Amino acid sequence: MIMDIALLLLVVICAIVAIQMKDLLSAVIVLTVYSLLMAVIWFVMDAPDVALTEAAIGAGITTILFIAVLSRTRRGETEHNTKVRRFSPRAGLLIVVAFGAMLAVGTVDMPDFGDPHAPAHTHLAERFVEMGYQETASPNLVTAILICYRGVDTLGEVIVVLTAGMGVILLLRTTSRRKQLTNNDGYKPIMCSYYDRADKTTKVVKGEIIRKVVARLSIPFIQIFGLFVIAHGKVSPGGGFQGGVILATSIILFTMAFGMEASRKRLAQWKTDVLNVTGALVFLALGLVCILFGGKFLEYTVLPLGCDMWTNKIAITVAEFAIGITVAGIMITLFIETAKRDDK
Amino acid sequence: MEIIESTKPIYAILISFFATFLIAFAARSPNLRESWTVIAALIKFGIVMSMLPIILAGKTIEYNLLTVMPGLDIAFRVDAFSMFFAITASTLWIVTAFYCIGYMRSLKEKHQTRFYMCFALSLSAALGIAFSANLFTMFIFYEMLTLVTYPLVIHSQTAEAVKKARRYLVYLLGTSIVFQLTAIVATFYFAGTLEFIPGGILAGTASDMVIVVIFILFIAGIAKAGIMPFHVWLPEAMVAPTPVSALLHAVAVVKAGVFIVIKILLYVFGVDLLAELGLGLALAFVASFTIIAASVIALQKDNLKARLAYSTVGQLSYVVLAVSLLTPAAIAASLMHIMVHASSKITLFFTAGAIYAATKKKKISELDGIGKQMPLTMIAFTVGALSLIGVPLFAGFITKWYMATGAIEAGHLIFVGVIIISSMLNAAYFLPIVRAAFFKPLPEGEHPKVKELSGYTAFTVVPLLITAVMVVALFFVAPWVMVLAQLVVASVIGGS
Amino acid sequence: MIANIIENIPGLVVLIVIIAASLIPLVGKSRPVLAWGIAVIAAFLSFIMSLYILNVVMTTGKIRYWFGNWEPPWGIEYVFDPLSAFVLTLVSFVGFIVLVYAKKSLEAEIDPERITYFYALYMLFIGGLMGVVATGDIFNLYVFLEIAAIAGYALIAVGRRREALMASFTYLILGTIAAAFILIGIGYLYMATGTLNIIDLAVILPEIYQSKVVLIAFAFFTVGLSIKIALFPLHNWLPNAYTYAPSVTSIVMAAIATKVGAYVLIRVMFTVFGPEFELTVVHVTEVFLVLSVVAMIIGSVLAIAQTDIKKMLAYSSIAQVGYITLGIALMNVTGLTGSIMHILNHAIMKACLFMVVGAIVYRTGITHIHDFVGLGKKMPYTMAAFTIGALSMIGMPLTVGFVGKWYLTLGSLEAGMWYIIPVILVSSLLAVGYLWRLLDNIYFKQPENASELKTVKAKEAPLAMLIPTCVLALLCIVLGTFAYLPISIAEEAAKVLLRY
Amino acid sequence: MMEFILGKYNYLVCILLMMIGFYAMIAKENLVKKVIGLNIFQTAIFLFYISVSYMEGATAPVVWQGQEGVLYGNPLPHVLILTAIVVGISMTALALGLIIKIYQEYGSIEENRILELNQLEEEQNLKRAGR
Repeated sequence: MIMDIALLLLVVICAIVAIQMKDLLSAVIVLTVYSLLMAVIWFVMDAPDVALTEAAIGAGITTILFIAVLSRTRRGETEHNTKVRRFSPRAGLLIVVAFGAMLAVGTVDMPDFGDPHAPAHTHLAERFVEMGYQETASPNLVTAILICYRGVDTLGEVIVVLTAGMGVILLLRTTSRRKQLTNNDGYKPIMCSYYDRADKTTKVVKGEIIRKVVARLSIPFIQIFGLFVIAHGKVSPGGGFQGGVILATSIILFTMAFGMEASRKRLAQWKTDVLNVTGALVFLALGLVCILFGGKFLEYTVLPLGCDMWTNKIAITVAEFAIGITVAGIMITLFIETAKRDDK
Repeated sequence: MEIIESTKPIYAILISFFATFLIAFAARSPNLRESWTVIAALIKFGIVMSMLPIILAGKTIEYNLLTVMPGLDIAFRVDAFSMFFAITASTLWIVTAFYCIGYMRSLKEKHQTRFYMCFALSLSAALGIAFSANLFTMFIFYEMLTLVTYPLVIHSQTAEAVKKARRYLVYLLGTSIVFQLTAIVATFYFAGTLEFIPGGILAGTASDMVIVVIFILFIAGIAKAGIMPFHVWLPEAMVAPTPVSALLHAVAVVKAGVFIVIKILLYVFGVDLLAELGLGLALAFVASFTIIAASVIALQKDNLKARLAYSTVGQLSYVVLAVSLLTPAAIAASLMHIMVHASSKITLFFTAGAIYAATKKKKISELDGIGKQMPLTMIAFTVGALSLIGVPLFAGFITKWYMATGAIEAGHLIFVGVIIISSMLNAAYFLPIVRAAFFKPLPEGEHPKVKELSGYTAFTVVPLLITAVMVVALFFVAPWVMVLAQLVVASVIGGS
Repeated sequence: MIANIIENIPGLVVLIVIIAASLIPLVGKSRPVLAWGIAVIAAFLSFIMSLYILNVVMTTGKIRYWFGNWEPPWGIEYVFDPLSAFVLTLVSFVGFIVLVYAKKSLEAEIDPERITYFYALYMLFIGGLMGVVATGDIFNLYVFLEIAAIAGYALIAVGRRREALMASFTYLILGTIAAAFILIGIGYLYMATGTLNIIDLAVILPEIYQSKVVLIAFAFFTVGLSIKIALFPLHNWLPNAYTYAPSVTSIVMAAIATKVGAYVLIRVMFTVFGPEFELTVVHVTEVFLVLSVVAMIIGSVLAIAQTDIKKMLAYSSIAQVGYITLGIALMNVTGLTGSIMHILNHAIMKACLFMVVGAIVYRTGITHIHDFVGLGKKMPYTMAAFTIGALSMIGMPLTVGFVGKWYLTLGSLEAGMWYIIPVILVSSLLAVGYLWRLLDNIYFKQPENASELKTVKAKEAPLAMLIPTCVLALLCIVLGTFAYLPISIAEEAAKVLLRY
Repeated sequence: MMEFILGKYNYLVCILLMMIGFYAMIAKENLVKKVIGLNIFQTAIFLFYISVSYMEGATAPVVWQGQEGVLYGNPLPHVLILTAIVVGISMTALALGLIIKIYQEYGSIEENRILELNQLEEEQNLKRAGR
């Protein structure tokens, strides 16, 4: 209890600091801490799947993307005395207080925190907990719901990621004109991406060897771990999303160590483009095959793969890998598109 | 009453609609284009007249075209009342079609194809109003009439025309959307139907207060009838070419307005309801005020078309005044006046246009001695003016006579006074023109010989002679017209 | 086999669009025209399927499609009642017809290298919206709403001018706030009921109407959705987003994005919480009434003040949204029918108008209304379509715009709120004001200086753009003249929603 | 009162975090700050869902085969939040992509400055058109 409250307090402090820091890079780092603490809290609250995802996505990928963006824009937050003023902070405060007050009013009638008899636990959840394993052959109930009961949600989720990836490609992958801009916010300008330094430097920079060696050594293990997380999604916390992100991380690490060009040589742009949609298409195909065998979309049990148990196991694995492929592809794409150096 | 189902009214409406396309395709060859107009006008007249015997036999023609929404039909019904308006409009279109040729060609106007197209369309709309069997159908054609006359008003496309046309639109569309549509919705809500039924549909459906409000909304919503203070658009619309002013703003559009007012008074509210609530009397006073005020304003106008326009405002209110007296004679007079005023006023407008086409004169003060240059034209003008003043031997006398009778019947002698005063005012603004034209010398330097009957000018003069003859003829055929009027009166006042 | 597929049409109608979207980057990599081909075929099939669904729903009643054959509320289902079938058909139709139009327009407005991904995102946008309409699960609704939203932000951001980026960002921030509010609402509802299925919620909620959790959930749903549909005063994102987006994006956004938002609002208010809730517990209808009225007037007045045609149409959208919410606030069948009819009207009419704008931009590149002088002669058919669209917006009888307004006015009378009528009509009048100025410029105004005329080189829009525009214009008239069919569906939908 | 706070402290902290994130989204001028606010806001909502799913004395919802009588936590909100986290990163990624483009075009990531530039441009355009 005390531990919980202390963690929560820490999270609140992190949030306040993150939005109040003038140095954006520091703010982003604090945000990362915030996300990691959040993951810890969730782990404590018996939500290991979510904690793992938050650690991988919220603290990992998000931070990387933020830093990529800062390196291409600027580090500082500056005040401008401009004629246009859209929104005064005081009005913002007023709205936020009203917003908080409303939410707080709602808490009055809420069941107490942790109450096992709350409606949330007694209606739908009961069947998931009691029958989930029998009906889906997946001991991890989160995966059971994710892939089976609410398979369409998960498909939608894959599509959301795909949409974001395509959106970023649409925005950033052009050869149209770009302006060279100067920074004047008091911080040292960062002329090229942090992640891009490797192929820019010709002489050996201090510590570079270490980076490269560490990367070389760890990348295979990261990848194997990613695949493991995907494949074991149905028995232990983890699954396509988390595993996909971990796979993507290995590529991101490679890029950081060896530079964008080297990375692109190994994994060409068209390959990630194909990866992006492959996962989604496999998932969709899985659903459509069920229709062909006379069932509903995503009704795995109609597939002629032996007993229901095995059919479900195989289908869940396929679905997890499909998710993993798209997530990995998109995360790599997001990273590369945001972190690549501006053409001069 | 026997009902005959027939598509004739639809053909009558559609003929000019189809003519629009023919006119558009014949844009390159003016002669073909104008032939289409004339042919369409003749066919339309033929169809309308072919329905006359049926109506005179006491039957009605009905046709339900389609149901747009539950309760809202596009339906047509031809009865004696519709025929008043339909005959007037379709007859005068033929004459105007010839007149247009003369006027537009002698002035070498631009955009003539558009002009003829919109003209044909506005005739469709006018007949649509005449034949509509319910408020919804009527509203559709009312709006259509506004929209298709808009290009005619803005025709010259000068800054002034654009400004005035926009005001024209705002007045007509604005009042119809804000007031008339509200009234229609309310009628539908309370009465459950929008059908025109002799004797009215609103009686007993809502409280008196609501009915009064609906009444006011209707009257305010039909700006085309030109009742003050919703008359402003009418003089402004005179920026249009004269044929437009003649047929539309003296006949089709404004007559559509008063036609609708009468229709709503008699077929939506019903004579009894109006009498019970005293609404007829109230409207009569508003109309009287309009008559007098418009005549006084007309006196001050030097622009001939402007004077005619204000005269129109006044004359329209005669129709409204007569019907709001709610007695058989007065209602008959009001129906009759639709025809009388149409033929008289179109003659006057034709003259104004003919003078402008031949001499480019617009103002009354420039008309000294014009009778020597254009004697035929000015004789026709005199005929029209005398008719509107109400001199015997001319059609206008008949209506004023019946109107006065009606006022006495209703026991409101004050309206007899209004009629007399306004007749004097009419005389005061028409006769000086006649006097100046015939008895004042021409200004120096002007040649007394203008070729009145040569070239395209002839096309402008002959039609106005024809309408002048009509004005005289109406006086003599009045008894037959009255037969038709009696049919209407009988249906709305239950045989009295 | 065929029977199988037909049985699965309620699911496939959305999925086929998403499948196409996923295929497009593979197939259209080198040749955008292939991407376009796939998109058009998928959108067309989806439209046909939605017509089939509409037909089935109207003849045999509600369709419930269980994904994975998991029975609701445990699994996710698609539910088609008259309203969702109706809106689905509308969305898929507009999605298809805009796609036909898009080919030429995009060639003129988007970098060639971007076109393939533009189509992919376009399909995701449409698919997302269709998913929102189809789904019977409230969290699934959120997911699809976000698919559409994210695709929408990207589609806006690729506009020709740099303002598009900021417009997109502002929209993203506000849209995310809206989505977060909806997510909070879902969380509160789940906490109070333990379920996510809409039908299940509708059963459980009446027992706990008095709970503050439910109340707050409702508040957050309505505020979030009000942002999504740009209800005054939460409309700030809309004008810039519509103005600076590429024409194709403006068309779909204006035509169906806010309409789907309105659909969700209706669904949440009437199906999830139920009309009883609004009438007895929250009395939110008064608030909606006031906001709608203000939106109708302010939107139109601001539209009059604009000189950029896209901005003008955008502000008019804000006014039109007011009509839709007005019908919702009236809480009677007639009013709600009017609201649904206005959704139809606004979708078709706005799509038509924005298509005309796209055609003008394609031929001349101008959007400033003073530059439009002489267009009536140069692009007669396009401008005729514009005129019809404008008449429908004003609400002339025999156009579909009249139908909605008729029902709204009748509904106000039925609700005893006669004072709403003048507002509806004055707002129409203001629409006359801003549209007529435009029509005057197009048809009647004389150029002051012939050399400054920006429309000299203009000519009729290419057929690929003209045909969709004219089809929509014709629909404005056909659906307004033979209004019986759409009205019967809308009325049925309204009755179902109000539980008659 | 104390009891109320003790019973619901977790929800109250969620609300506080939401307020902080929301405030940053609407009141901060810096675009990156807005996106940071967006992240905080969303994560706070996730925390709320997870709090809803929490059950006193339960264990993570992974079935232990062969063991009876284990109380498992409620897995449904976890699934929802998995989805929502992915939606969150998608939104963040797109927002960051937009920020990069905005910086390339405007040279600033301060909202007010950008809006001012827009306005200036608008005025210049009008002047050029002579209106």
